[in-house]
Amino acid sequence: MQSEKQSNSLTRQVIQSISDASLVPFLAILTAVVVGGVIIAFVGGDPLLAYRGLIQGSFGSTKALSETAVWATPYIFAGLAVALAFKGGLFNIGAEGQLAVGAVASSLIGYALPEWLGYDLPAIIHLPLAIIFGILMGGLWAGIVGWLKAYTGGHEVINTIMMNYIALNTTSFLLNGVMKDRSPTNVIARTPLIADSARIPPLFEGLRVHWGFILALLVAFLIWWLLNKTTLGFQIRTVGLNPDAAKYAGINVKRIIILTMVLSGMLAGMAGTIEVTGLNYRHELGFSIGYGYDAIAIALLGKSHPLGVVLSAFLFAAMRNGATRMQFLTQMPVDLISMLQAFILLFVAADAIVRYIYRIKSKGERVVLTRGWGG
Amino acid sequence: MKKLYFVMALLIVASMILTACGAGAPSAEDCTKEEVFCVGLVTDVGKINDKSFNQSAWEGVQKSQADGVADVVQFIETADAKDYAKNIAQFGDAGYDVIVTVGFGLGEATDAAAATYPNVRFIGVDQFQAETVAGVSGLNFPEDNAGFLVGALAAAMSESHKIGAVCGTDVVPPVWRFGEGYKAGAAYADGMNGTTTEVFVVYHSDVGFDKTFTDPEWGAQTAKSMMDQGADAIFGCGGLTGNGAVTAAAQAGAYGIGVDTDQYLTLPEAAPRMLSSAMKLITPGVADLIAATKDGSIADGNVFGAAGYAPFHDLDSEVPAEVKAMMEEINTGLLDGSIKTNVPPVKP
Amino acid sequence: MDWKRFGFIALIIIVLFGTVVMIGQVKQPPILIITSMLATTIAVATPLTLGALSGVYCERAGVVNIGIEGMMLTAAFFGWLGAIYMFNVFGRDAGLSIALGVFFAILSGLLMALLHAVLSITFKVDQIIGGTVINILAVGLTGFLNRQLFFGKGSVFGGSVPGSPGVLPTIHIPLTEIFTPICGASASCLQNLIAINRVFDQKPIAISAILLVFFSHYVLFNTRWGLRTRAVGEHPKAADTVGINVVKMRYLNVLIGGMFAGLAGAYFTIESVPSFEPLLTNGRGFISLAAMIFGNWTPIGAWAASLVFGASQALLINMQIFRDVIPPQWSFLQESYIVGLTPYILTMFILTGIIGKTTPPAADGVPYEK
Amino acid sequence: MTEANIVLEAKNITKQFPGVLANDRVNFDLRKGEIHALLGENGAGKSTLMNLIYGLHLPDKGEIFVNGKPIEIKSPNDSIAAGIGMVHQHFMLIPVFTVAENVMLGDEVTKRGSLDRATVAAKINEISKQYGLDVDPNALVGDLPVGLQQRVEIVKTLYRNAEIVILDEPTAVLTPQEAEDLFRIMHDLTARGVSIIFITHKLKEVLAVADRITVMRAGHVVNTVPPSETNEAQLANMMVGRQVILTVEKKDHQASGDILKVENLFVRDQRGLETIHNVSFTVRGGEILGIAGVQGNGQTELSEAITGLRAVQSGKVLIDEQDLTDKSPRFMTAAGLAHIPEDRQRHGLVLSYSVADNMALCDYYRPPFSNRGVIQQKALDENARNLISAFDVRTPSPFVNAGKLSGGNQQKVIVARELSRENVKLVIANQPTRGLDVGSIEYIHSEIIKMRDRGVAVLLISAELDEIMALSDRIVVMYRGQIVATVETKQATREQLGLWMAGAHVETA
Repeated sequence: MQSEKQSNSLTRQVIQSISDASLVPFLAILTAVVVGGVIIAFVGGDPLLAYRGLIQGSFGSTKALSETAVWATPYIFAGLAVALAFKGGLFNIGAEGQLAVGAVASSLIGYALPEWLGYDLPAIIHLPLAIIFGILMGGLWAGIVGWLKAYTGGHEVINTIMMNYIALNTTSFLLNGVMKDRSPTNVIARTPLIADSARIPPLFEGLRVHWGFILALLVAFLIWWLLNKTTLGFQIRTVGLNPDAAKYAGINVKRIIILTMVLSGMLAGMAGTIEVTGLNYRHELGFSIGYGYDAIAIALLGKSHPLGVVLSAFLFAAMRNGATRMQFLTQMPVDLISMLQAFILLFVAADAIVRYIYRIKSKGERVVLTRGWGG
Repeated sequence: MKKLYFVMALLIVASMILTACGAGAPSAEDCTKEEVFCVGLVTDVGKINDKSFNQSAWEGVQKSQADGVADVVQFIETADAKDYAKNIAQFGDAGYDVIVTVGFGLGEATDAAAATYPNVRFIGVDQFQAETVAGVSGLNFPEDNAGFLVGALAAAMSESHKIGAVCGTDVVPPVWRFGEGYKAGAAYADGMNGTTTEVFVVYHSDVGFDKTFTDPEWGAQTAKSMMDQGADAIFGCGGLTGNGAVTAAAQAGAYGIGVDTDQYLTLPEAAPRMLSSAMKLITPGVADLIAATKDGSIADGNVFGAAGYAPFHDLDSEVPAEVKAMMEEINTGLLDGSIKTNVPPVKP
Repeated sequence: MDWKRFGFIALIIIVLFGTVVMIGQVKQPPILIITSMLATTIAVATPLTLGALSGVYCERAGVVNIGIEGMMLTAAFFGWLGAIYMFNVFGRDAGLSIALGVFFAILSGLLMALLHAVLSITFKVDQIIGGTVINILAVGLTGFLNRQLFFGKGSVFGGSVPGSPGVLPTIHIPLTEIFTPICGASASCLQNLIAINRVFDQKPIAISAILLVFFSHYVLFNTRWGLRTRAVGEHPKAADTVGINVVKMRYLNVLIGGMFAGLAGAYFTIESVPSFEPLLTNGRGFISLAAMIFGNWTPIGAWAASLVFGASQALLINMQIFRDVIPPQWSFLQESYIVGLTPYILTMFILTGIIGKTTPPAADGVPYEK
Repeated sequence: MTEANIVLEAKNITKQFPGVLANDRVNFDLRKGEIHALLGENGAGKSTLMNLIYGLHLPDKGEIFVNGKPIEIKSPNDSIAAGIGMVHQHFMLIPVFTVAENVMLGDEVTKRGSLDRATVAAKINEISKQYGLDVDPNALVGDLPVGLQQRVEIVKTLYRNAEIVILDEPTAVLTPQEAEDLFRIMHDLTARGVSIIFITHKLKEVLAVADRITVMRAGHVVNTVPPSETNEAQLANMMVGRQVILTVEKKDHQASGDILKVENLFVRDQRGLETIHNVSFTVRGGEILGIAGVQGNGQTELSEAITGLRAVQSGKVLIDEQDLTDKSPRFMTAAGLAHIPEDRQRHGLVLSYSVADNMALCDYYRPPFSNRGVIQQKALDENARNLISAFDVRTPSPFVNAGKLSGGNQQKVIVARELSRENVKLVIANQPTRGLDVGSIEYIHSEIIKMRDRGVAVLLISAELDEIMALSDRIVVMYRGQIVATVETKQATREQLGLWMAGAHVETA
């Protein structure tokens, strides 16, 4: 009798916590949409028309869906990068820079390698090489920050921000200098087009969505598996939740911090690489501005869970992609999307606000995502 | 956790259903009709009110509407380079007659769209056409001439014989042509007047591409730094960064020289000390090309717009007659080709 | 005082100045270069100093603030907007409009800080995430309003940006006038005097930033307010047990921090250049944060660090001015992308703790739970 | 018993925390000039009651009277104004502030807006002379030893003119002699009319100093008695609610060869200060070596250095003649070390992991828990079920987060994980029973003795002298990072150990 009652209340607790986890992000989105609508109306726009444009533009046709997937591809990678770091107790604000250096590296391999070798490579070698170099470069960029964190205690938030600036300056330097497309018609900072053998083919003829999208979904699954089913994932999560206990348990905390940062940077580098090899076929300066910051919002909205990241990456992609149609219909500026995203993030981060508005009781414990400068 | 994803998936599905139910765009005028002349504009990554080329081009489109040429005008701001094609397609699919794309960055997307929409006239601002593409007219300007003119003016007017230019990144050829033209113009004036003028030209190349044109604070500091070292005329070339420099110069009592349009009109805070502007007449250029499209006289390939210098406005009385005469002489010389700036189109 | 740290800072500034003097002396007398660089350094350091002070107040009270960037951006926008509305819509005279602009900037910084306080103190949201929310929100909000209010349908200004009432005036300190007699007839002496005077002729926000540094340092380490602020940042429970209202102290300090960030925002659009551009703060809020850490969470230290960043900016500008006289062996100084890395690499170097360990307040970033 | 004498009275105090009824209709009174001891197990509700009186929490029900008048205490400000001061178990001092700054915080003296440190220092000197407290107002608190920090806390209450002083477990961090000194100070205070509430769980101290004793258990007051009418056994019975065996039963030990050998060890703490100087000792198989000493004399650093959590400056750590100096914790575990860490929530557990995950925290990478880098969930669960029943861990299921368990059961999770490992040769138990209820303490003590009887070497570190004396076969005493004495337990006396703990140097007995 007693135990039955106990197990009953336990089931109820589990159900409560599950519905809690899903309800809050959902209501956060809903609230943000309503707040956004009020703002549109306030500045004299038509919120319904604006939202209809947003939805049409993102899901209204095969082409629109394809474009949403195109947008979602780098978002999934970058979102996973931030989420993985969160799991390891690290706040990677540097996806922006890691993405840029990843794109530089893979574009360099993409256009210059056949030149250096003097002959064309088959796609089966060239494309993986281009991707791998991009990933490695992103990993290296983040690994520096991880190393500084592990061995000097330099906080990763400041260091990743600084590394963003260094990455943007360095890519500017390269794209204006040695890597600039020297063809006489080109006037801007971009590399030459990468060779055909370094390009990811499109999924369907006539649409821009490419196999990189499928790869993104696979990698998301892989990250989930890594985090939850492997000893490495166990180590990363343990270091993230309690580094002291991790050290006690015999985990090499410094190594895991560096490794987590490297993996995170590799995912971010992948986001840059995939844009070069799958979509733009070159690196053009400034193509990825803001992806790193969107990735933070995506990771938070997805509660750092890989599947959550995929879904929230889709949501953000749809919003960015649908913005064109929304603009066309209502002349609402694109900044509206940034504002909507900020509100979503606000309500997700401060779930207490959402709980208060909708009178939802909280029973879950607080999850610590980051620690102060000292940690 | 499953429920979370279920709910989010539901949200996406629900939005798709909503789309299916939603009707098409409720447009007052239907651009697909033959008799309705529609003009759409796609900006480069940036804002329509950037006080620079996006805005000037849009004003050209608006002018064509005011002139009764265009019936419907509309713009889309590009937020990300990968949306170029999609943004152009919005207008293409809606049956617009003219699509203006602003900036070199849209060049490839414009050429590609011209093939997809053969009935649409594309006007590419600052898009030099190396090869003629059917349906695309590239609108270009000799920025070096404009820079040359104001360079000569600044050198002639400077009392300290030190003049400066604060520019966006030299990676963008029009900016570089402005800056180098400025130097060449000053040297030309020195030759005429027997003076030696020191020219400081600073490009804002130390930051990312996204910030080089939008950093007025840096522009102001750089201008101040030049004035601290004696410069008494500052040419601001390069979007908002340059605007900051010109404003700072005007506030310190030095001569300010604007860029692109007659900035006496767009930078009221610098107007009292605005000596002139190196003009690149995008607005009339765009409006003219739209009108030419309507009457069928437009051709594919490159079209060159006008460049010149703006009136002296408030400072008219300060400019000596011989300087005014010199300016007219140089302007004529540049137009008839007897004076050459010797600035190559792209930074070597 | 942390002499090692200040010595290092002084050394960097001397190296930066020395480089420019060495290269530029063929074109300009050193005194002119130094005074010009000093003026640039102080001006560039102004928003950084104020931003760093904002961080010092928040973090000394135990609230991490990476939202300085967003607070500055918001304040820059609303300060400018307020001045323009006062000037053009309500027809106030320019002086009053500018003054009210400063007021609106500080107010909007305060409101953003209030949001941060509500999130991080009341709702105990992770403080770094709270700051990120502020930063993203500020970009969206200012971008949207800037576009919509001036270019949207029904804008009172009908599509064009109206004239602003101008900027705060320079306060002239009459050193030249006072010391002219000493120079006598020497023209070069007078010229130097004018050059030196230019360093001291600063605008109100730049001057108040320096005054506020010393004021804040005094307040933080010598007054009741400061003692209590530091107490809630070091050990909030201990402060609670002696009857100090931890939540109130944290709120007030975050709000003060917001006002400082607001003043920093006002610098951009009301003191320096009277126009607003999207993203105009360009990451200076993050540099402020670095300056705060660089200065080990003290106002004077943060100021000194801001001066380093100012000096490296002055170096950059001057390297371009003297571009054609840079000797070939120093040619890398022409590459502004590379020279531009100086402040970022310096920051990362400082964070390694080689130059004295930086120690944040013990409870920085930790929400207080009774 | 006249009413007028009563300075503080709490009536019908009830306080509910989520899941716990911490105080249930508690009545308590304090007379002027008396020392009233409040006795109870960990979690009995003593600290809660005091926090309510001090205003750190608000009671759900009940009233508090000071000098016969009902007062409402909403924050420490109210209690301070009513003349109540409290010395918390975990000191409420800010290490980077000076003594003067700490003392004046919240009640600052200012001169023209500026802190008047001189006046405060003078007042502190005056107080410290009056009560023989001897603290330097200009010292940084972080540099002071624990005993002096406690005096700073007392000065803090006196600076605020407290008439009622609450001392929460004040002797936990003191040597017996320092405790005697504290009792003297307490009597000095009562002689001047100050009334003291003395919270403790140590029976001997209560009988020695209290004028009255109130015993609490599970949120209730069991009884209030004068010390003359009771004894240790009766008090223990009241605290726990059943007969308690006050001594630990154990057989004579059969020591074998040396298992752990520590030779000339030097260790630094995180601030770079040398906290362990030249420490050498051995632990034999089948023996419990107790390390006695006041908290903060290097015990933490010593256990961390041996277990591989902290770098060794110089010296050697050997297990079974194998040099394991500066090996990683993983290596040590593999070599046969079981470590029950000092702070179970910080080091021993990941609170948001399940009990099952925590039970494999150190062995997750080994078969059967892992197969080529992939976690085997089934093996994890099975292991957890076995250990839960073997070590009597009270948990609804293996999948519950460790953070949801009580302190005693959390500690049992650690003990189960560590002691169940097959290759254990050496157990290092640092403060294994701190903060636990008597039932859990008894259980953990018996598990430690079981290990000893199996021939395992046990190094026990505890600040509780009683625990050391009850369990150890041999005792070494640490003082300021050095071993000042080694003694067979049978030949040790409390007094002598106390002297050593206070630094009295003797040759190894």
